[in-house]
Amino acid sequence: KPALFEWLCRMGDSSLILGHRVSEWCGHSPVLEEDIALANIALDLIGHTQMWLGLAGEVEGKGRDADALAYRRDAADFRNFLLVEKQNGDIGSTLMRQFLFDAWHIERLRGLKGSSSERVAEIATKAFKEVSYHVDRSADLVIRLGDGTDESHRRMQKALDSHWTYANEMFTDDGLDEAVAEAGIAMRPSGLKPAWDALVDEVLAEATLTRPQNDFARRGGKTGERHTEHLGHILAEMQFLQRAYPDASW
Amino acid sequence: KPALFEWLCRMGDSSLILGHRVSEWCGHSPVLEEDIALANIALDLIGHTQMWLGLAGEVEGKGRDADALAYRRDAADFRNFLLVEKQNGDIGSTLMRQFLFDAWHIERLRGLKGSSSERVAEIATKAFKEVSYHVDRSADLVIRLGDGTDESHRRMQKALDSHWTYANEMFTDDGLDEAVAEAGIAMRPSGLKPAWDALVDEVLAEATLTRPQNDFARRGGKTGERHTEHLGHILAEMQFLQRAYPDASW
Amino acid sequence: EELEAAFQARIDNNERIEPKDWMPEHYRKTLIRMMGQHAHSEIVGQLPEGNWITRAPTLERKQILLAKVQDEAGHGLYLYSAAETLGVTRDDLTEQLLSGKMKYSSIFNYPTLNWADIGAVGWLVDGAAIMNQVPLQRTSYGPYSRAMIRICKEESFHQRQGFDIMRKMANGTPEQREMAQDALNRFWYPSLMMFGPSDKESVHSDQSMKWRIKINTNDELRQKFVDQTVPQAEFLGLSVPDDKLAWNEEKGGYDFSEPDWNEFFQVIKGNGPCNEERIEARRKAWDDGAWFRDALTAHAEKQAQRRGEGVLQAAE
Amino acid sequence: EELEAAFQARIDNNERIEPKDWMPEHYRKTLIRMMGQHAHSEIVGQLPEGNWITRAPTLERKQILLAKVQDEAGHGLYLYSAAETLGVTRDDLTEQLLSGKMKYSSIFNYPTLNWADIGAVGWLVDGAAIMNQVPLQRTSYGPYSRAMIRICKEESFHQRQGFDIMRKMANGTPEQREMAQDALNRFWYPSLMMFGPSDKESVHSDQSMKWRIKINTNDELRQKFVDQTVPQAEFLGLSVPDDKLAWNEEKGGYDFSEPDWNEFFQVIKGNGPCNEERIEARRKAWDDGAWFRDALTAHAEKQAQRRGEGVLQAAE
Repeated sequence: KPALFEWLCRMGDSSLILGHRVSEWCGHSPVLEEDIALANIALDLIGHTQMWLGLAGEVEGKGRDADALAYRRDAADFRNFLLVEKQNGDIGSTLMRQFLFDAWHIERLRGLKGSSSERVAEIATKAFKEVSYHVDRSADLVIRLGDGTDESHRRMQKALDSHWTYANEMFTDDGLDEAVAEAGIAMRPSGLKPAWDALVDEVLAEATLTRPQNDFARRGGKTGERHTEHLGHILAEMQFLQRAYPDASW
Repeated sequence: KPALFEWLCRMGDSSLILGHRVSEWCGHSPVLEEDIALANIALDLIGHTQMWLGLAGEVEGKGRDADALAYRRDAADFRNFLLVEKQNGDIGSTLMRQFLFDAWHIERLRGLKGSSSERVAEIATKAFKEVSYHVDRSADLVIRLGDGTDESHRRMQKALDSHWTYANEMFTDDGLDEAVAEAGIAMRPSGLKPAWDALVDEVLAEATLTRPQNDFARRGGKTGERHTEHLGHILAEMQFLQRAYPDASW
Repeated sequence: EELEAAFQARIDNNERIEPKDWMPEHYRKTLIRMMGQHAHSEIVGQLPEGNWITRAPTLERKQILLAKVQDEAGHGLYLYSAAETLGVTRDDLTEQLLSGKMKYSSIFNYPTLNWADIGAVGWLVDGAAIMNQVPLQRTSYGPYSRAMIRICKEESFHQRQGFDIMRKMANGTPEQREMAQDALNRFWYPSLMMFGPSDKESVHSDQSMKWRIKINTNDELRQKFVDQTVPQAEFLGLSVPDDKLAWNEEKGGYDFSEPDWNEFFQVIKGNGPCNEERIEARRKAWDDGAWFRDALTAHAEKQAQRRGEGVLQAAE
Repeated sequence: EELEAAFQARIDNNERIEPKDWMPEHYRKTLIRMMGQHAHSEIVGQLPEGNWITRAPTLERKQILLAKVQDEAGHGLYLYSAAETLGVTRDDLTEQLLSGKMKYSSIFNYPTLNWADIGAVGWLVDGAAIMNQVPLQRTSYGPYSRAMIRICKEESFHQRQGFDIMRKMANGTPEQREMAQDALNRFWYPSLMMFGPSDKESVHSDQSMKWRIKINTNDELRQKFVDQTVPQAEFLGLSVPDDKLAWNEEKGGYDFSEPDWNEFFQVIKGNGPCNEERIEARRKAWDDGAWFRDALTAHAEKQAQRRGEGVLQAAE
């Protein structure tokens, strides 16, 4: 069923690309504890990718496994949110992006635990525990950095403003979401908004940060219609070995 | 003849990788005049690459053309100097790298104009004019930036110190150089040193910069035995399309 | 009043206005805005194409693209120089770009996502630019007119190169063909937007046309562009992403759908796909380059002083 | 004098020295140097492997590598904590790393250039590290000994993973096989260097062995490593890049060529292939992260103050 295939790619691709971005920090973060935590989050996200894309490959039934989907598609076939392609920026920008995504991710997975698809529910249940930890952690750091020094406050507000219209893409509905919702597989993205708003508002308030008023949603990531220029560069790096040595196994 | 093939790759690969690095500046340099000049230098270097690697492919006689050599070899088969792989750093670092390379390049080409290989002499003659302009320009900028402000002096000295042991690789001789020298194709690299020293000393003196005393030469680029970690990243980007779409023509 | 009448008479008489000539302040300001925006567009326009230089698929394509981006920087230089004849400096104009006071063509807020985009930028974006610029060769302000003459020559060369990439892609492997179609899909409407909103809504048009710093209406040029481009798309075997596209025998041109002007105004407002990246890239180039520019100035001053001392010594 | 004799007696009696125990100043200093260098090595050691995380060839390999690099950061944390029991702070040690006052294992100044290098680092570098570290589980300083016990467990896991990559590469396509051989060629001698110069030339050895913060001599360990590794290379079908390598029945071990100690000293001096990049990367992480660390401190202070005010208000 192609709608489900594509929907699973949306889940898997966002995990994959965010995992890639987060992994760029390895060995470069401001404190050892962050090196450890960021590597751990990247590890979890790549784990989720394997499950989502693995299932996508099965659903598609053309013999592509998770690796084939991750390493042999070009940018136009990716279905991740634009938010996760954004460059890391400073660690504050990375953590703000993480929080906005985690707050969506936890709600998304919470709903999927009751999916009509057993397989989807199973994956969601496994991922939920890890993502609970992700969101606790990123929320905590957003609060501490927002309500830290003037400098950190300024950086976090700037990151929030910069990510905001990207985050809005996570709540856009389209025909594919409609089809998947009608099949009882997953809630419409717009339905995740109230819980997300509540958590985000609470955290931003404690972080002394101002929620941006811009409701404009950047689009084109989850539909694949218009990614950012970053995705191609990410894939060139990520896929090099599989592209250069198509006959090898690793 | 394999020695000549590899020697031609040394010439072509250094041009290719330096051209790549310089082209990264397009649209990002400090003044419009630099955008223009850097694009122009990159353009020249890619032109030289076509000639050197084109001849290398002919000499090899296995049907590989310049594009096949540029786009379908992995890092270990590249024969460029380590110097040209170095990251751009600030514009001062880029210009210092350019000057140290240009000062070698012009002497190299001057000698090659009298090569026993007509084809080599022909390429050298064509490239010589362009490189004369490159070295005039980079020498002039090294002087102006070295003898500019305290800040620019500091940056240029730092760049010089950082590039120095890399530059020394350009004058290391090995068996391959020996073979090519004996065939009258090209002078031994060590033979280029006196003229390089003279020019570099003159320019550094006018730039009020101090020549580093470190005679240590980093090795492994022109032999391919040990490149830097940068080369793999350069190639992942550069070769993406040819790797991802091996059957396409462009 | 009298001066203005004489000025208008010169323009109506097809004379060129030169820097030293008297001109109305509003004419001068309007020209600075136009030429500045045009120059900025050339500069920012380096970025979407520059994005593919390091990934160009052959050495020859890399050379062509480098040469093109170099030309664009060159056009920026002509245009800033022409604008400087009106009493602004290039640095002023740059500051205004970076602060958001001056705009650049919103087309450059769209990303280049596959190699065919480099073809589409040449074919459609340069095509639309030429359509806008050809009449400006006859614009009333001399320096601007002369800059446009040089620029148009190079642009039409770029357009041919872009079309050549598209042809190669459209006749290539299935994947290449898909990229070509995808590029056309994404660049079609943004290219139509390059002519600006419909004349009914365009603010500056009337006076500018009187002064001959604008020659044709936006709608005229857009129609002309569509009429020229549709047969080229057909030649490539690509479909223009417009269900309503149809030849209208009566008007002797195509009927076509308007672009989404809401999107256009969002892009202008800053919500385009790449606004933030583009300005950030230019700001970074400018800020990171401050020490470089300062050093060149300092060196020039030292040199001037040394020459001065030399002259003094010689005189002693 | 007396204290020192008692201290030595405890060591000779195989007792563990604990942080609160009396110890000679030189013992303390030597341990700080050793543990600090060891911790720094774990931290800097993230970089050559981190270089391939974004390019790992499958999702599973990417996970394994991420987990490994995460473990290394964890080892760094254990070791800094253990060193802190001797009265230095982690920040002090970091400053000494960045200023060049303290070193890290020079093996990490070698680049990772193909995917097999990730295998070779696990197989050879972790292999050599384990060889060095296993005896240190019995070292006289308690916190160090306990840290080593935890670390050794994980390291041997890493070594198996590295060997698994090598096996896959050595049994793969001709290109993969070439990469595997190339990796072995480049990492063989640097791995031998990891045991330090020959005992005749090693500065700190005697006293350290007496204090049991060094258990075996460099040459012993190097021999053991060669004897263990050569059969593994044979199993992989790869050739150790040493013409002189030969089984010596008499000594019951291999004869082998010494590494180029001149290269070793150049690397220590800063002329290794990646010294500058490694320290730059760590310095950048440290400097760019200053605002982050400051913010966390500031927030903690605010929180403490708020708690204090809360207590006060509750008391009123």
